[in-house]
Amino acid sequence: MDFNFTEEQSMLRDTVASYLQDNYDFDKRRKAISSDAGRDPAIWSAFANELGILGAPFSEDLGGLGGDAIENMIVMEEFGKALVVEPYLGTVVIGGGFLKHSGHAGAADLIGSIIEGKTIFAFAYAEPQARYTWHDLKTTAKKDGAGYVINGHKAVVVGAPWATHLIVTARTGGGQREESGVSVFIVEKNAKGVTTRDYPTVDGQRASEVYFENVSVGADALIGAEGAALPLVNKVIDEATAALCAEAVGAMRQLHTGTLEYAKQRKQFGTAIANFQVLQHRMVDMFMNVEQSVSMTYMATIKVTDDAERAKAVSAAKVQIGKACKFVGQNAIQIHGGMGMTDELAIGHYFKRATMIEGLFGSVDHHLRRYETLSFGKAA
Amino acid sequence: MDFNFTEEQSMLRDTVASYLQDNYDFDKRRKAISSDAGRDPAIWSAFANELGILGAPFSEDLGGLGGDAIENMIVMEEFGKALVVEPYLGTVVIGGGFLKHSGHAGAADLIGSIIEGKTIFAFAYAEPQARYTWHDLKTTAKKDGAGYVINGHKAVVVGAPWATHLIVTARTGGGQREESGVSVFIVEKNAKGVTTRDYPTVDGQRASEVYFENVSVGADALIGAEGAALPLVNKVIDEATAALCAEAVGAMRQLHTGTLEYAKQRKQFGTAIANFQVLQHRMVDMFMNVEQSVSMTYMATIKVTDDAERAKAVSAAKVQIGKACKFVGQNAIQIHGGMGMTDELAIGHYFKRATMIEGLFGSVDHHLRRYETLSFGKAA
Amino acid sequence: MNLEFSAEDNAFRAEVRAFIEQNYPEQLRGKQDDGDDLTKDDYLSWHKVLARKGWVAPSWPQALGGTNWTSTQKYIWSEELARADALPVLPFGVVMVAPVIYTFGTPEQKERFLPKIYNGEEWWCQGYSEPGAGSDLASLKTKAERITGDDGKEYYLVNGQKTWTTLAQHADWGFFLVRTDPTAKIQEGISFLLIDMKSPGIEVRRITTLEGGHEVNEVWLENVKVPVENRVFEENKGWTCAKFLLAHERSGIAGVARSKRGVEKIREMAAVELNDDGTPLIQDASFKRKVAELEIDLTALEFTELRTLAGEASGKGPGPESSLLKIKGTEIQQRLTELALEASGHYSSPYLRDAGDNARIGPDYAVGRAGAYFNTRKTSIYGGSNEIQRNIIAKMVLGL
Amino acid sequence: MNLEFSAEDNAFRAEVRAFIEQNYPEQLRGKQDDGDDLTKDDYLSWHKVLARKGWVAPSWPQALGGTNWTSTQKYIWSEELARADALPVLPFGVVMVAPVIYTFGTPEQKERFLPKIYNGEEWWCQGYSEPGAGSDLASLKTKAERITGDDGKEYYLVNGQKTWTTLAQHADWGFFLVRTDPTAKIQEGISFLLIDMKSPGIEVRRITTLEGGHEVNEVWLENVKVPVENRVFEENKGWTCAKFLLAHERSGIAGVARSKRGVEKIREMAAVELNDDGTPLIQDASFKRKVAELEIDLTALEFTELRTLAGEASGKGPGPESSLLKIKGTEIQQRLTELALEASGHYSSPYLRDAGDNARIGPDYAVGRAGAYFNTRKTSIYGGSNEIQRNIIAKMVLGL
Repeated sequence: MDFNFTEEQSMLRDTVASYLQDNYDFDKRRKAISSDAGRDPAIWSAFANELGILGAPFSEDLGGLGGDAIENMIVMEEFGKALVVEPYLGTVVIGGGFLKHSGHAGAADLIGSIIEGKTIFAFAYAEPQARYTWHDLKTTAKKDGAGYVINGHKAVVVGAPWATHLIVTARTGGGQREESGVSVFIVEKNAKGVTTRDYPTVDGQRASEVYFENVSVGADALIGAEGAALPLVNKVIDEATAALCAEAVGAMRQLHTGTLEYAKQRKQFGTAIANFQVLQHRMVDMFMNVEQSVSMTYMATIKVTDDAERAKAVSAAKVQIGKACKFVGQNAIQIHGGMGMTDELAIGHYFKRATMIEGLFGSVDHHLRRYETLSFGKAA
Repeated sequence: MDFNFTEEQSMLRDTVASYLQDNYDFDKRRKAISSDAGRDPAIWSAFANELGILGAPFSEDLGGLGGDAIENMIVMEEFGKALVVEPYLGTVVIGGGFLKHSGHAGAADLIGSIIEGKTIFAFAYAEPQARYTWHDLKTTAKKDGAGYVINGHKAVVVGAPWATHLIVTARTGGGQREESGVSVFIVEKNAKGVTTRDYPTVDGQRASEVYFENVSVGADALIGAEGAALPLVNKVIDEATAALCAEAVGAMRQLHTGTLEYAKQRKQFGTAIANFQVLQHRMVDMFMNVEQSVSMTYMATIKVTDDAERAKAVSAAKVQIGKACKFVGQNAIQIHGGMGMTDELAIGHYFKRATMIEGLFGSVDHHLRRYETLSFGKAA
Repeated sequence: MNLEFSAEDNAFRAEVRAFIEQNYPEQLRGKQDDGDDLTKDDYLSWHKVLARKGWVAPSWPQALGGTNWTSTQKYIWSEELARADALPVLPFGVVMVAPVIYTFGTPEQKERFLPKIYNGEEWWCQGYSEPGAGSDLASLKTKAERITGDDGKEYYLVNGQKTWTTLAQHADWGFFLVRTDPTAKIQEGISFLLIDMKSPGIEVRRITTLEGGHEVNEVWLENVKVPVENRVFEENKGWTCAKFLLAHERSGIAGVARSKRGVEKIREMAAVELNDDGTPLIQDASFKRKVAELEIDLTALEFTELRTLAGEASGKGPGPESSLLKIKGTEIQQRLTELALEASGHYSSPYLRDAGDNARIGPDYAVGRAGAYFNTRKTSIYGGSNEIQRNIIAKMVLGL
Repeated sequence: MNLEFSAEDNAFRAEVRAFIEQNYPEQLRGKQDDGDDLTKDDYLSWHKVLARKGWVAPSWPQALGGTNWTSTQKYIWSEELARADALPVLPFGVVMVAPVIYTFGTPEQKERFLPKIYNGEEWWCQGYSEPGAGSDLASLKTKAERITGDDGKEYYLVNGQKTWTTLAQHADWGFFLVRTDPTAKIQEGISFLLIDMKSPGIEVRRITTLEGGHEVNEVWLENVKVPVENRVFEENKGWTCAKFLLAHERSGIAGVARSKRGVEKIREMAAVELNDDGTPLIQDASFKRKVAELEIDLTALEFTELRTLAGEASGKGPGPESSLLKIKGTEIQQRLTELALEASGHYSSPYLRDAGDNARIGPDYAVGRAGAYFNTRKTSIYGGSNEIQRNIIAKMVLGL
């Protein structure tokens, strides 16, 4: 057993951290998210060209850094610390994940384009009627000659306003909640028949409702096996969830240290509020939540590459992270008092992101249920 | 709406409280429960003859004080404060309850005998295979001429070693978990074929496993309708549960005030531990738990006489009381530190009783499930 | 002990319910549902309906416009308001400053201010909190010096800063705690002033809260001249008014009626939102359990409040026990918003505040749930944080 | 990062598992299952088996009998002990006093004491806590004065009282913290003495705990003469030994392996105990949820412990982070006993402690569950209460 980072991994962490410190402070982020675009494309460009981190989890033959889930974890934790809204999760982790695992003929080219910062993916998986069952799909892809015609409505597609390509789950067969019949497609966002309704999200991201109306795609749009792609979808979402846990760890570290700092300087009743034992113990409990979350994120990241252990490990981690996001977030606000309630301080923005992470890719209850099925079997 | 006690009710409380203070302190109780008998029959005698409280919930025609559930609540709360092990719950609340509600021909005589302190009941309802479903019964009562023959094994019959009479649930028809076919019988404990295995319980009571082997009883042993007594059983157990909540309130008050007193005098790091803010807030949370429990006990006691509201009210109260028993009990021990772990101090004995009350007549989970069925309907 | 409502009570409930149904302003509803900021006119539309009916200030002395309702009727009134999702009347005028004025004020003050509070002609805000003071109210620094004006009249010259001033952007008047004797002990030397918000030297600056709303403000006061006759009660005795105000209107602090309605709304939304397996979320064992536990805790709170009210009715003043109501009440309010957020699923995320009715994304019940969750975090902070409330119980009730 | 066990590790696991299976004393099992008090011989039977095998003191220096296992092997060892429900070796001799003796002791002390600790010939107890001191260890009052005996030798004359002394009723020797300089500051002036428990003037008084067991004692010392050569390390420097001992053997403080076995047991009992509807309790949504949450929390604790061990291996000492392991470890142990008690239903109630195997009432899995629950409350109290552990983290880790 070994919990140490390699030298390359430590360097990756330092590179990302120091770049963000210099180029992505709270004010710069605020400016980026309140701009029309909702982000700062120059940052993405720097990720590709200056830092080279968009290749972190790709093999060296493909032009990547030769890493994997651990490298995603490292990048995402730093992004969590800086509340980065850039579409690394959708593009590198999810888009890259589908390309890596699917053996798609165009994978090498598209990965190359991801690494260069040219291709940006958004993952259109959720639907209005569905909750956290990834195969609850009304979107259809009907065979049409060699290609397919896609129709449907995808909900809250994070990063879609910025995407060049969408990854879309759709039914090529089966009923609305059947496990079989699920296929995955790459669709260019400017394809005919794709329309979007864009909006900001409460945590400073941008998302879209995406509508597909008779969108024709070629046979090469299919990634993974036709009608049998659910295992692939689950695998990539598990990888994304592990990466999201790392982002949460980064955000929670800031929530915790920000609260410590505030409590040490904020005076009430003639003394720093950090001297009140009740708040001290609360901050200890926050600390323990963060540490346990770090442990579970390591655990899930190590196991996510092992298909036998992946699902249970990721669900366990997401349960821990979901609970911790709530506890650490709520108490960060509480200890900040009125100041925590303002839009002006960073702390509230970390809280909002942590809150949204609670539900993303499945709530605590969803992952507990999934964990139970894996640990106890289906109920009689 | 009105939450005041009548003058008679206040007097009843004062009478019981002052008698117990003078005659049932912790050392006297310890002597009683560690005696062979496990109780002090002179106390019971005094309840009947000096205090007259065994008639508290019976009408004046029957020789009682004309009270009802509120009077039981008052007595039981005081019993909880003094950790009284005398069989008021089994005899007056449960035995008396069955007699009052059943219209049994011998009810007046038996109630008279309860009031005089001569008849003591124990309630044989639980069975080894069953949890908190009162109609999960393997004990059978077969029609035999005018009477019945009873066979079966009743589990953990609290107060059985002291009882003159048992109230026994048994099947006169139906399958093991059917709602119909449940009947209730009064069986003299010295009836032929009744054997018991007596033992102490962890909370200072005495109980028995009770075995019925071809026990013949007359037709007059039946209380309530043959084969249709489940509603009666549920009603009496709800009344008993409300009374038990009151006992829990009494015990929790002592756990709370005992902890306050201890914390004020116990010094550590040069100061009374009551000065540590973390312990102060813990004791505040204990206080709030006690107050919420008082409220719910009032609520359930008022509503227990209303058959439309009874079940939901009692289950809600038992949920609150079960959770509060755990929180208040555990923290009383924690704040007492090592001293709380000793058999020598009263606090541990209150904790043990409170812990057993958590599970008696149904755990928190059981009552939540029952509450849910009543509030949300059966799950699809 | 009994819990019965009398026939009169039930008739009163029917009357109240019908009145609200027939008179509640339609345009308010939509904005409330979206979680958008309300305008001044939005608030006042309902206030004025109630004023015309004579129900805007039930607790005032009858001679001044109070309704002389029994405590059971007041209880029914608050239940019916909640049931109808009707806005409560804003408290700053009617519930807060008015009782101080009619209890401690001069005849001139009563005549000048009370009718306009009643009719909604003048909007009030509360100038209590200061930056850096938080829950430690008495440490306030805003100072008021006595001066003689050019007109020969006596004034206070007020300088300082208040914060968390709710809806001050709409206010005509504010009631302020200011320090008139800087040498006195911390709770002494404070006076209670009524200040015209249009006075020169007053600046109201928006504070945007977490969820994007404009509910609170900073109020800066620079050489604001306040006529001495706008002081209520004696100079340096303002803390008496402040304490009176804190203790005065505690009923409703638990928010039971609103939270009961909140539980209903959760049940409504969870009956429509589908779970992972396509069945209604409310049938999910875990979600249902959370709602059931919340209902039970709310029942406990309700009966604790009823016991407190009964105690008050029989002469015991609202004591520090009300801290329990505040703690438990706000915890429940927060849990309600947590459950609503959880139930909203993906559609908790779109941010379309103040974008109007056409900008809704996702099901109606999910709109604004995240904002409500973020905003409701304040309830355990304001009015004395829940930690302060526990300190109060520890000290005043447990003698620690 | 990786979590793989090597082939050698797996072979070691197999060897350990087989050894325990073949050598664990049968008569211990029954008593453990009933929750009865164990006799001295019960404890020693297993200790002696391990001593003969050479596995009784894995962490000692190899020259003295240690096994030189890697930290992974130690981890496997503790997992396998837990898996087999085997008693751990009592810590007082092997894990606590022995490292102090071989680190700070004289050659004579090492020779005199270590072999008998290893072989189980001498039983040790720990004389640390005092009445009124609790978690505030350094405030101890037991005093030791230097005297010259009638035999002309130097002695300490020890007077005072210790409490919560675990299994002192069996002890041949005790290690005691005593105050040798009453004028020094609180953590100074303390010495570390080895005291023969058969010395005149020592009285061991039983403390019966909540669940009825005899595990702890008071130890009264009245004019107990202790030869000066039984002091370890310098006079007045005993706190150094105490701190060393506290920090020394932190691995296992989280009790992960035992708790994993505890979860298995809960799952086993809940597969047999039937729920209200006659299905196994483990299928109850709420019970299953509690077990699942416990498993997940235990996994988090396990990986936090592994991270800590990794940190230690790479040179970081076991720091105040171990307080986290203590807090979370004991919370989980307590939750396990809560769930076992809950699963036991009616049959949690019979009290048949020490009544022998024939006195069982109800299903085997319910026997002793209430006692275990009551007894396990101690884990958040002893070894520095969990409140003290939070104070330590606040101060040492968070800098508060």
